[in-house]
Amino acid sequence: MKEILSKITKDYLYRLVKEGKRVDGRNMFEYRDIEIKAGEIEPAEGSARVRLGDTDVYVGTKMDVGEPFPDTPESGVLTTSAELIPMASPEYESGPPGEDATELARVVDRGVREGEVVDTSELCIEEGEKVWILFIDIHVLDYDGNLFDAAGIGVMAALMDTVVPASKFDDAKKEEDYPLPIDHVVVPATFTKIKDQILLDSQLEEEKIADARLTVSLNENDEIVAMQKGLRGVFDYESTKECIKKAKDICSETREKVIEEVGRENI
Amino acid sequence: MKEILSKITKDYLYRLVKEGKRVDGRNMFEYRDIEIKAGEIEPAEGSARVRLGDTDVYVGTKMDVGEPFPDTPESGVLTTSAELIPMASPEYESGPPGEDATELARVVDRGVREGEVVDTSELCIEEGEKVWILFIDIHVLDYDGNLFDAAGIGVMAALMDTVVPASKFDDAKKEEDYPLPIDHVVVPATFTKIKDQILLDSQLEEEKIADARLTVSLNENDEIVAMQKGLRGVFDYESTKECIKKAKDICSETREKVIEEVGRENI
Amino acid sequence: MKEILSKITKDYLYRLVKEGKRVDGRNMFEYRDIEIKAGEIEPAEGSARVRLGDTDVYVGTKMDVGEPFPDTPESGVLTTSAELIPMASPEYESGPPGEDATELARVVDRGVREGEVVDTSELCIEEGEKVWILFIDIHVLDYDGNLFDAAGIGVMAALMDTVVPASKFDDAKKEEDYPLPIDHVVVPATFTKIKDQILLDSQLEEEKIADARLTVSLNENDEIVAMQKGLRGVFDYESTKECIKKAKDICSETREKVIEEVGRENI
Amino acid sequence: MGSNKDIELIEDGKRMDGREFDELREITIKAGVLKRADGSAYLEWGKNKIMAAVYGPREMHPRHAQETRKAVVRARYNMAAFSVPDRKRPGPDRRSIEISKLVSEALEKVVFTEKYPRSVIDVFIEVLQASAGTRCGGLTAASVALADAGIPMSDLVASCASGKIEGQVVLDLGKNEDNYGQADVPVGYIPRSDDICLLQMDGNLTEEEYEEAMDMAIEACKEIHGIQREALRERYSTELKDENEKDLAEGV
Amino acid sequence: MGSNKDIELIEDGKRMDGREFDELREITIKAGVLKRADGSAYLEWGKNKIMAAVYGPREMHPRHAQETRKAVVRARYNMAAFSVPDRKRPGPDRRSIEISKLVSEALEKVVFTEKYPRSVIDVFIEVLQASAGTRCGGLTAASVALADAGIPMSDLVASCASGKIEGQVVLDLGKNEDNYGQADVPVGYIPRSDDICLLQMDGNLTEEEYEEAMDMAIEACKEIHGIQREALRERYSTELKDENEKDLAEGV
Amino acid sequence: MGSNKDIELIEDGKRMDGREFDELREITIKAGVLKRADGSAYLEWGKNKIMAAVYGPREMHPRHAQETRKAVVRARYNMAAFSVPDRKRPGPDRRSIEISKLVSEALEKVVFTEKYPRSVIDVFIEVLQASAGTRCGGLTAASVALADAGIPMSDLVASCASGKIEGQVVLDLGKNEDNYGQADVPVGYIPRSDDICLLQMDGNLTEEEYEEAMDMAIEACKEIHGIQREALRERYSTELKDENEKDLAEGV
Repeated sequence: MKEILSKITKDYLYRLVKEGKRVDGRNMFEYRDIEIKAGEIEPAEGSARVRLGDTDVYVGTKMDVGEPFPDTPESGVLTTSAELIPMASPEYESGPPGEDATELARVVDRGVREGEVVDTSELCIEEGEKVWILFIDIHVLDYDGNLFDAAGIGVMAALMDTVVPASKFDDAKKEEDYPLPIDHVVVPATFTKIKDQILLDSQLEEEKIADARLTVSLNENDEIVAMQKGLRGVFDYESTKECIKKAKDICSETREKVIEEVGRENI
Repeated sequence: MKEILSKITKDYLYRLVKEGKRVDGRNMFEYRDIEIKAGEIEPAEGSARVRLGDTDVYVGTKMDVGEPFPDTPESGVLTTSAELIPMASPEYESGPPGEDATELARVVDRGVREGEVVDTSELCIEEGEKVWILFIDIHVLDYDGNLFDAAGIGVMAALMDTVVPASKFDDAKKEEDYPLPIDHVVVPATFTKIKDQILLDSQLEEEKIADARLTVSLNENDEIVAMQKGLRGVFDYESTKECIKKAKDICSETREKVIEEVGRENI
Repeated sequence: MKEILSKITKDYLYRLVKEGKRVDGRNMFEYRDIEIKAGEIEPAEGSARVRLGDTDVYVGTKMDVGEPFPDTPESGVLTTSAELIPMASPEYESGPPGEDATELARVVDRGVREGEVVDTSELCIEEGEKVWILFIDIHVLDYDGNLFDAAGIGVMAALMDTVVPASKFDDAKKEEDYPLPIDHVVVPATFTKIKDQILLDSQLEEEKIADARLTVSLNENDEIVAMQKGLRGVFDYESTKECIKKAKDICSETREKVIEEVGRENI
Repeated sequence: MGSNKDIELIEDGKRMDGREFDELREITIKAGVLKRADGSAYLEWGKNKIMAAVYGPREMHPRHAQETRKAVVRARYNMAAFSVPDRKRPGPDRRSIEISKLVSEALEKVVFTEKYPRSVIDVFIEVLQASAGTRCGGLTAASVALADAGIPMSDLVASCASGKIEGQVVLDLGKNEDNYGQADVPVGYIPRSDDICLLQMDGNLTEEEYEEAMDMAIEACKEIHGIQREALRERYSTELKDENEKDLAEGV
Repeated sequence: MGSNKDIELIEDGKRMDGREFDELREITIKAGVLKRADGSAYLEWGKNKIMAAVYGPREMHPRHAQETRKAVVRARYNMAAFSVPDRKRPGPDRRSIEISKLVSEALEKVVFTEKYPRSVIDVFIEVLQASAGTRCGGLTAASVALADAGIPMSDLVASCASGKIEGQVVLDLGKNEDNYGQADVPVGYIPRSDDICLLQMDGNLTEEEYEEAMDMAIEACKEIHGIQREALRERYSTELKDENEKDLAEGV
Repeated sequence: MGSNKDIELIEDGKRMDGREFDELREITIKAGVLKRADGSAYLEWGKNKIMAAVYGPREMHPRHAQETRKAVVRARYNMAAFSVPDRKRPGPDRRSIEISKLVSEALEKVVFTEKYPRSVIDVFIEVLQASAGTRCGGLTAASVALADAGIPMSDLVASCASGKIEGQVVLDLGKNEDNYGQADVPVGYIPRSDDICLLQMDGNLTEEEYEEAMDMAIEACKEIHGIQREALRERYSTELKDENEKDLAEGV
C-alpha cells in the first residue's frame, strides 16, 4: 500500500525547494523539534523515546548472558533490530522486517559498532564462554520522515541510559549493576537531495519526493564512523563533501542534546 | 475458502431455534453421540479418538526428556498443539496453525494447566536440569462442529491413557514405565448462543449461525478452571451464569464417560 | 511462471522423436558434452562444476564438527541441499527449496547414502559425542535440462575432491587434513520417455514434452543403489529393465570421466 | 496462574500495593496522540504503557478476506521486545495471536460495520511496558482509538480483569498477583447494552466466586468507561482549542 | 536402509513376523468414512493406520497454478505428530514434500483430468500410525478415496514395496526389515494398463534382484487391487442399505 | 571492520599481497556466459568469483509492486553456501537483504526504466567464491549483464571500494585488510555523469581521509569501466565470429 503524493502536491513541493523554502518554514539544515526522553521503559535495561517533529521512535535495550562469537571470544555481542510496525504508517505491513527495516537497523548498528560506542571488551564475563548479549530494539510508532536520525539518536540515548543487570544473573563477573561502558558518542545526520537542493531532516512529504539520501554518523572527534547513501538517485562527489562539513556542527549539537538528557559525565 | 450458508438454510435454522428445536432433533443441552476410544495409537505414549457426531478428533501424547523452564525448575513441561488439517474441512488450509487452531490449542491447554490435571511436580527428574516434556497433539480429521469439546475430552482421555516411558530413557528417575500422574479430571462443555437461545454441542450448521460461544471447563469438584468466550457476538451476564449451572451436570456425565473408557481407578 | 512450449514446437519435437531423431542430432543414449572441473572453489572442502551441454551446476562440500544422530552414534552425518535459484531459469523463484529442488536433493542424496559412497564410520571423532558433518550443496546456475545427472555427477566429483579439514578443528581425531574416505563411485543415468521412445540426458525442450523420467544410480560393480521415477507419466516394466541394462555402459563411461578429473587412485 | 511459591499477596486486609480488594490501579488515557494513524489512544494503567492506533475503514487486502456486507474489525496485539523483563522475540506468538483474535471479536459488536462493506478497520495495539492486564488495557485503549478515528460506534468497550488471590476475590490483578494468584478473569463489557464481549477465565473458582468476580469486574468497567469518555472529551476540547488558537493566530 | 546392526530378520526360512518371503501384511480398507470430505478411505496395513480424503474437483487457488486444459491432482502426505516413536514436528519436511510430489504424479495418470480444466483435485493423506510402507499405503488409500469421491478414473492405483533383507528378496518390508534391510523398492502399479506409476529404489540390488523384486511387487499390487475394489463394493452396498433403511423408516 | 588483532597489513610500504596502496586486484569479466538468462556476466576479482544474470524486462509479479510509469530494477544478491570458509546457510540474511536493496538502487539510475512501464528487470548476483568486495564485484558484473541483455542504459556502473589499513588509505581491500582494517568505503560510480550511485562507509575516517579514499575509488572505477566495456566488446566480436562461422558451416 504505497502512498503516492498527488502531482499538485509534488509540484508545490518542488517549487518550494527551488525557492529555497521548506513546507514548515525551516532552514535547509535545521532539525524539527527534537524531544529525547530516556529511561521511560522500566523493564528495559535502557530506553529512549525520540520525537523528531511527529516522527516517534522508541528504543529499548535488553541484556542477557550468552556465548561469544568464535572469532571474538573476548567481546560482548551486539544485535540491533528495527520494527516498522503497521501502527506507524499505512505503508507498513505486519510480518518480518522488510528491506527498509533491515537497512535502518543495519545502518544504525554500524554507527554503534564501527563507532566503537560500547566497550564490548568490558562485556566479556568469561573468555570464550560467557559474554553479555546486548539487544537493541528500535520500535517506530509514528513515521513522519527521517527515521535514520530518530533511531540513531534514540539508540545512542538508550545505550547511555543502559545499566548492565549484573545482579540479576548470578553467573556474571560483577555483583552489582553498573552503567554500560560507553567509549564514544556517535550520532547521525541524514540529508536528502531534492533536485539540486540538499536538506537536513526531511519530513515525510520531502522524503517522498527526495532523489537520494545520505546518512553521516560522526563521533565526538568529528570522525566519520558510518555513511550510507540510500534511495534510487545519486549524489555528486562534491555534495557528499558538503554534507560531511555540515554534519560536524549538526551532530555536535545533537550530541549535546543527548548528553544533556542522559546526563552522563564519564563520556 | 469460507463456506457460507444460503439464506434459506439460515432462515430455516433460525426458525427451528425460535421454536426450541434443533436440526437433528436433540434437546438444547444434549450432546450428539460421544464415542471415546483410548490407546489406539501405539507409538504414542497415550492417545484417544473422540467422535462427537461426525466430528472426529485424534489426540496423541508424546514424552521426551528436556530442560525445565527457569522459573519452574521442579516441574515438567506441558505443550499443546492443534492442527486443523485441510482433510477435516474445505475451509482449512495447509500451513502453520492459524488463529482458530491457536485458540483451540490454548483453551484446551488452559483447561489442563490451570485445572492442574497433571501433577507436573512428579515429572521432574533432576531439579533445574532434567524434566519430562509432555507434548499433546490434537489432530482434527473431520470437522462437523464443536471442536472445543471433542478436543478437550480427547485430551483428558489421552492423558489418562498416557504411560511415562521411563524405561526408554536411561536418564530417567524411575526404571519402569508408569502411568502419568493425574490429579484432576477436567472436561469442557461448550455452549453457543443463537439469537437468544443457548445450546450445547452445536453441530456445524448451528455453529455457522451462532453469535457467540462459551466454553466452561470444570473439574470433579465442580470448580471452574477455565472459560473462554468466542465469536463476534456477546453474552449477557445472566446467560454465563446459566451456562455454568448447566455445565455441572453435563461435565459430570462426560467425565464418567472418559473414566469408563480409560478405566483408571486412582482418580 | 511456467514456460510452455508452443504447439508447433511440440509437434516438431514429437515428429523428430518418432523418426528416432533428436533436436541436436545426438543418439538416443548419448550424452551432451560433459565438462567436469573439480576444486575450483577454494573455501569449499571439495567442489566440482559440471556442464552438461548448457546445463551448469556447481557443487560444494563443507565440513563441520557436530553431534551424531542418536541412532548412529559412530557415523558422520551427511546432508544434501539443492538450490534452484532464479538465475538458472525464468521458471525458478526465490525462496526456500520447492518440491523440484527437494526431489533433486533427495534423489542425489540417496545415491550417495544408499550407495555407501562415503565411509561415514571414518567420520566419527568421538563415539556418540562428536562426528564430522558433511554438507553437500548443489547450486544450479543454468538449467538446460537433466539436472539429476549434472548434480549427481557433480556431487560424486566434489566428494572425491573433498579434503577433511582436520587441522582447522583442534578437537578432531587426526591432526592433518586428509582426503574424504570414499568407498564407492556412484553415478546416475537419467532417462526420459517421450511417447514410446526412451532417451538419455534430455535437454530442456525434450524434458518439457517428456511423459516420465527414470534415474538409475549404479556403483562400480554395476549394482543399483538408487532409482527414482518422476513426472506424471508412466513406464512399463520392460522399459525399466531396458534402462538398467543401458545404464551399465553409460554409468561406466561417466564414472571414468569423474575419476579422470579427480584423479584418485585409491578407489 | 503461576506456580504456588510462598509469595504473600495480602497483608492486614490490603493488597501489597496498598489497594483495597475492589480497587483499580491508576488509569490515564490520552486520545489522538499519533499523527499518521486515523485514530489513536495512549493508556497508562498501573505500570502498563500501551498505545492503540486505528487505520480505516480502508480497502481489505487480501481480497478474499473481504466481507460483502460489512467491514471486518481486525486487531493486532503486539508486545515490544523491551516491554517485559525477558526480551520478547519480535513477531506474533501463540499468546498474541489468541489475544488479537479475542480483541477483534470483542470490538466488532460496538462498531457499525455494516456501513463499510468490503472494508477493514485495522486496530493496532502496541504494549510498550507490560505489567499484568495488557489485554484489558489494550482493548480499553483500542475503543478510544476507534472513537478518535471517527468510526461510528454504539458504545465504547471497557475492559478489566478480576481474579482470586489467597482465596480472596479481588479486582485488577497486579503483576505478582497475576503470577502467584489463583484465578484471573479478563472481562470486556459494553455498558449501554449490559453485554459481555470478552470473557476468559483461568485458575480455580467456585460458582459463587465467579459471580463475585464478575460483579466486581463489571462495576470497574463502568468506572473505566467514564475515564474513556473523559479522554475523548479532553481530545475534542483540545482540538477545539487548537482551532480557536489557530483562528486567533490568523487574526480571525 | 538403515545401519547394519546385527538384527536378525530371517529365521528358518521365514521372516520374524512369521511371513513368507512373498507374503503381504494384513490389509483392510474402508471407504467413505469421513463426512466433510468428498471422498475418503481408511486403511490399516500391518500396523500402519492411514486416512485419505479427497476434495474436488474444485477451483484451483492460487490462480496461476491452474492448468487451462485439465485438473491438477495435488496430493499432500502428512504424518501426525504422534504417529512415530519420536514425535514428528508438525508441518512438511523434505521427506513429506517428496512423497507428496510422487503421489501426485502417480495418481494423475488414472484420473480423467481433462474433464475438469482449471480445477484442482486435492488428495490428503494423514498417517496416524506409521510402521514402514506408509507411502504405498497412502497411495493405495488415496485411490480408493478418489473413487469414493466419484472422480472418473481409468483404474485404481495399487501400491506395494518389495525389498531385500539378508540377501533375500522379500515383499512388503516391515519396520525392522525397513530399518535394517538392504533395499527397498516402493512400486505404484496400474493393473488395467500394466503400467508403473511410482517407482523408487534405494539400497543395493543386482539387475536380477531388481527383477525378482519387481515381479513380487507387481503380483502383490494385483492382490491389493482386489482389496481396493472390495472396499468400494462394500461402500456402495452399505450406501444402498442405508437408503433402504431410510425408506423403511420413512414408511415408503 | 573486524577486531584489532595484531595482524600486519603493510610491510616496506607495500601491502601483504605486494600491491601498491592504490592498486586494484586483478579483474577479469566475461559477458554472455549463461544460456537461459537474457544477459549474464562472470567476474573474477582477486579471489572473488561472481556470476550475474539478468531476466527482463518482464511482467512484474506481484502486481501491486508494479510501477505505472517505469520498470523496477530488482537485484538479488546471494552467496552460495560454499562460497565462504564457514558454510553460509542458504536463504537471504540481513546482510544480503541490505546489499540487494543498495544494488537495486545503484543500478536504477543508468537504466532507461521509463521505456518499460509495469515491468521488472531482475538482476541476480551469485557469489560463488567470496574474498572481500563482493558487493562491488556484484554491482560491476550486474552492469555488464544488463548491457549483455540489451537493456538500454545511459552508462555502465563501475564499483570499487577503498579503505584504511594501519592508518593508510588504500584501494580495494583484500580479505585480511577487510577483516583487520580500519575503514571500508564501497563506491558505485557512473563515469559519464560523474555521479555516485552507491556509497557506504564504516570504520573510522577523518574528513581528509574520506576525500583521499574517494579520489582513489573514483579513479579505480574509471579503470574498471574500461574492463567492463572491453568485456562487452569481446562478447559482441565473439557473437559476430560465431555467426560468421555458422554462415561458413552452412556454406553461405
